[in-house]
Amino acid sequence: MAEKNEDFEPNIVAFLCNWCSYAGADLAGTSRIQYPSNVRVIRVMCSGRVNPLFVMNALQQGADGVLISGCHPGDCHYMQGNYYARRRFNLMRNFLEYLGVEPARVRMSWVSASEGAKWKEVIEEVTNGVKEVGPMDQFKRRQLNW
Amino acid sequence: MMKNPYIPYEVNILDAWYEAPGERCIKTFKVSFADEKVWDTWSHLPGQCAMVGIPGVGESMFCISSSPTEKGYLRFSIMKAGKNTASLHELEAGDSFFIRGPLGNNFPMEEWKGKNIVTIGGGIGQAPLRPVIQWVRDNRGDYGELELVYGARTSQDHCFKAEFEEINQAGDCACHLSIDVEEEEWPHFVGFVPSLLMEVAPKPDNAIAVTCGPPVMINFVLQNLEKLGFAPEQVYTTLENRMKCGIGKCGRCNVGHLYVCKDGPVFSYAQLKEIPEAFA
Amino acid sequence: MAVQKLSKDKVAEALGELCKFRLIAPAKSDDVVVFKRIDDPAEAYLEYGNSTIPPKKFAFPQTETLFRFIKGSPELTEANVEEEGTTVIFGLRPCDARAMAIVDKLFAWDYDDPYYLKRRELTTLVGMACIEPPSVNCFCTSLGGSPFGTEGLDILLTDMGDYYLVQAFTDKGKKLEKTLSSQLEDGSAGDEKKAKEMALASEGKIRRSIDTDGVPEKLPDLWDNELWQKVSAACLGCGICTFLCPTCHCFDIQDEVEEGEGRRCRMWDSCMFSEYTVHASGHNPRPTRKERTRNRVNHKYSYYPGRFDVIACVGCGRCINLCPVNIDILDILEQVVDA
Amino acid sequence: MVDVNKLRETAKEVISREDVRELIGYRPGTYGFRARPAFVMGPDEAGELIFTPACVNNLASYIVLEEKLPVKRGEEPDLRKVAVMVKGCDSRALVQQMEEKAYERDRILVLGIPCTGVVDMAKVEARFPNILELGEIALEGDRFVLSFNGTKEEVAKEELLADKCKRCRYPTPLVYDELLDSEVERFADDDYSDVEEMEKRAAEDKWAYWEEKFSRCIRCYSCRNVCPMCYCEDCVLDRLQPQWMRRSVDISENTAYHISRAYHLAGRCIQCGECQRVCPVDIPLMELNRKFYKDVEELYDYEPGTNVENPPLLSTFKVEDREDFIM
Repeated sequence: MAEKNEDFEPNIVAFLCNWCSYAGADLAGTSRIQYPSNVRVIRVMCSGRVNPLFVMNALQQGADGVLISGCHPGDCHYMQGNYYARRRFNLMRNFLEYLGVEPARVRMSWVSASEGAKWKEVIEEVTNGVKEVGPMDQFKRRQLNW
Repeated sequence: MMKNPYIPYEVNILDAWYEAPGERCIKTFKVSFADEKVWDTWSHLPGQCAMVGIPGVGESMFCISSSPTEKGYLRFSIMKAGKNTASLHELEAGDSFFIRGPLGNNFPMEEWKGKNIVTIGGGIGQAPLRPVIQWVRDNRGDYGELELVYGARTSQDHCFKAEFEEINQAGDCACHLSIDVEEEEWPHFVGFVPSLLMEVAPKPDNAIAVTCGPPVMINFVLQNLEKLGFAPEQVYTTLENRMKCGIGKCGRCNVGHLYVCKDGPVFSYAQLKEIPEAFA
Repeated sequence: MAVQKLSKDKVAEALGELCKFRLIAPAKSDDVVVFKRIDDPAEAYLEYGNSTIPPKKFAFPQTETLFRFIKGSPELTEANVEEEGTTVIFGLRPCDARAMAIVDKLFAWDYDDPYYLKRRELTTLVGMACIEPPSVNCFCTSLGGSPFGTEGLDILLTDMGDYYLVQAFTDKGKKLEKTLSSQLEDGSAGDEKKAKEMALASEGKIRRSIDTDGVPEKLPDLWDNELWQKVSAACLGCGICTFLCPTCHCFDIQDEVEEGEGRRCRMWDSCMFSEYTVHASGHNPRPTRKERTRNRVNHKYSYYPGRFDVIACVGCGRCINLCPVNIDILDILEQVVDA
Repeated sequence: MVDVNKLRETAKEVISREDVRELIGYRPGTYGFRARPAFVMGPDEAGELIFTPACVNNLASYIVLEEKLPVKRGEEPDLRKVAVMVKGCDSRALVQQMEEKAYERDRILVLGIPCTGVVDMAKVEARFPNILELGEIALEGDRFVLSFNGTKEEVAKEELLADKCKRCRYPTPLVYDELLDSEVERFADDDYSDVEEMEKRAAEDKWAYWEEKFSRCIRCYSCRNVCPMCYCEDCVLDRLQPQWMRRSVDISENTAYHISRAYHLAGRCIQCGECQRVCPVDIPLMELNRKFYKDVEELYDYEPGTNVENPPLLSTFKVEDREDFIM
């Protein structure tokens, strides 16, 4: 495990659904709510669009944590996408934990278009959680033999 | 030759244009080495190939579609098919890419001296035949009659259109063109290339036939050449296969015991007849 | 120079001495024996049958960089194999050394492969004779090898009980002997005589065999034979037989870019994989496992000898031992002989 | 124990049927105790079929492995059935394949083998090394009897039994057209103690464990190819665009490969253990699959390959699914 570093600023990749969470994050921005700048947002049409490969690939490419965020249950623009995502990432999280990848690195949240304040809370929690466990170094693509 | 055969040379694109439109469009690149000194050691012959690519994307094998008699540049005509070719198609004059070569064998132009030559091409298959035609025209005295048979699906899909016109006007070569389906104002043959070949009916005496095109076309062309009396030793074609190293090491491009990259791409029909895998 | 011997008490010391080079020796993790870089003599596991993965990867790594580049810049930086330094592969079996000698021919054919050849130049091979055939499926003697074979080796060690007999055959081997001069002692002529007897005895214990006479010439005639459908029916299309083969050398070349820095690298590939021959158009000249199996056998037993005068198989038996569905190269060859 | 004569007679009758193209079973291997898959195309070939505890292969893989080549012009597609011999665990692969609509039930003819357990061939060969002549393994009561070179050896069943059999819940096939022996009652159960033990370890220990295992991987893809549930025509591993996993072999790509492989089997793995059996470098792949297996059972009360009517786990959901992990 990496040494804890007080100055460590993690890279967090967030996959946000277009209809709720992205709008929620947008609202946080337009409302001038201050939240940690560690997060890099990738907008997807639905949390159900997020393939577990995306998460794995993000961790390989240098993300220290990944957040998947969608609409609250029942609010999915496509009726059911977030329910599928929920099953998928419950398993994914448990499995990564089983391999020794801390669960703090893969998080999921429901953030609606009106929850700018919740977005801030989520990001703070994710960022602090990842800071706690330090840089992701298990299977980041290393440049050892390059 | 290259010191390390895996390290490519950078080439600058002098000019680039589309030969044919569509999903599988064909683009021709006229290039010259970024390092002028490479020209001092570079020599290729009609039929030879090069690995063409962009570091970070990959590389694929293409024939050099210019004759060595055309000085100061190389030409590549590339059809968009996969990841690498799609990236190459994004390049324009002033950009650069990388090539490794020349690789493979060549048409035995020396041996063919004094003979009549007929080239039979289809679609992008004209690319390896173009240097043969160019070579013969530039060494006109060394060869007999030159006849050119070429077809593509539509007149739009014809590669090297302008050059055919120029050849026709120059009159040093008979140029027979075809398209697969009837079009308005098409003055030439309508039908498939093998049928056009029978129409043209070149004489086998003291002649060499060179063909390249889609596998189905090649199959029928070979049959028809036999009907016209061409012996397998008089017929040449070029093969293609998936390639990676281009120098006979990586193993994947073999047809039977022959490596297409090293022993080919040019083969006589006599050689290929012995190898069932050649037509797989 | 008289023949030398290495007392077993001094093996650790000798290995310690060799650690100043890049020392590769068999090591065990779980029940799997593989060759790996050794920094501590205690890691070496010399009482082994044969390694699961052949040591070919130290001349021909599974993944290796050909050159590096910065995306968008025309500068290409050739990978420097020299940096890997002098390498000693210690304790490899004679079949695996012979396999390297066979693969050398391909990499030095026509175009020199600078990476492979440089690595081979830097590598000294210290073999370990097989007192007992390591596997029931060994058949090296059918292909011109021997449990005590020296082809490709610089030094051969023979376990004589309390000590190893050390025989050096090449300049590289003799040079290495000098490095170990404080660990080696003079052996006797009797040792060599005894080793010869042991070699005969070990050869006698090889239980599987095939007469390969005429096979290279016969294979092309069997192109359309129904045997290919039969022997490939059970094939899963995995890469075990090729990746674990000491003479298989096919590779893929791919570009990788990470944060703007890139490399072109090559990695082992297998002719048994379906995408191995797929054209960009989607056409696959070897569409099923039948064509792929046929190509594998032909490549080893017909194409390779046709070009390099030697069959690209050394009879190590790995492909037989580890094939998940018991496809047995000797079974195939018997069908070829009988066809 | 399956009576070999009955097995061969049934096979002979089945392959003689007009609507059966081939029959996939087992035959003796080429050396020692090995058995291998047999592809019987006609009644005269049925005589070599066997079933013994050495018949470890899961033949359900072959149903989905066959390449689908375009039918040649002028030819009709061959729609005859494929008959396949399956043990209890193997039958679950068929169930799962059909649950996923890989093919219709009437495309296959299932010869079910009630199974009392197969051997772990690695354990057999470690115990009896260097056997070249064909040997036989039979189960008599709680002992395996191994006959070879004119001698017989008995070994306690427990010692040579494959690990998967020690946890087997379905010894009798769950789907069959003909059953080749009387049903076998469940003789084992799964308590997931191995998975739980791993779960309890510290994150660092877990990763150290897996890093060592994954770093051995040579990416021969045998675990993928042998798997009866890995039958995508266009595998994500073979794709160059987008290329999710690179072909270079290092700890990052190897881990990515093993995550993807195991995840693709979440709610699909039927515990036949073939992946782990074939791994040439002994990576304990079942430990990965079993984590999913356990979670899927605990979280969603779902057991793959047990009911053709079940919708595949990840293409369905319940509104009340657990979400205590969601912020």
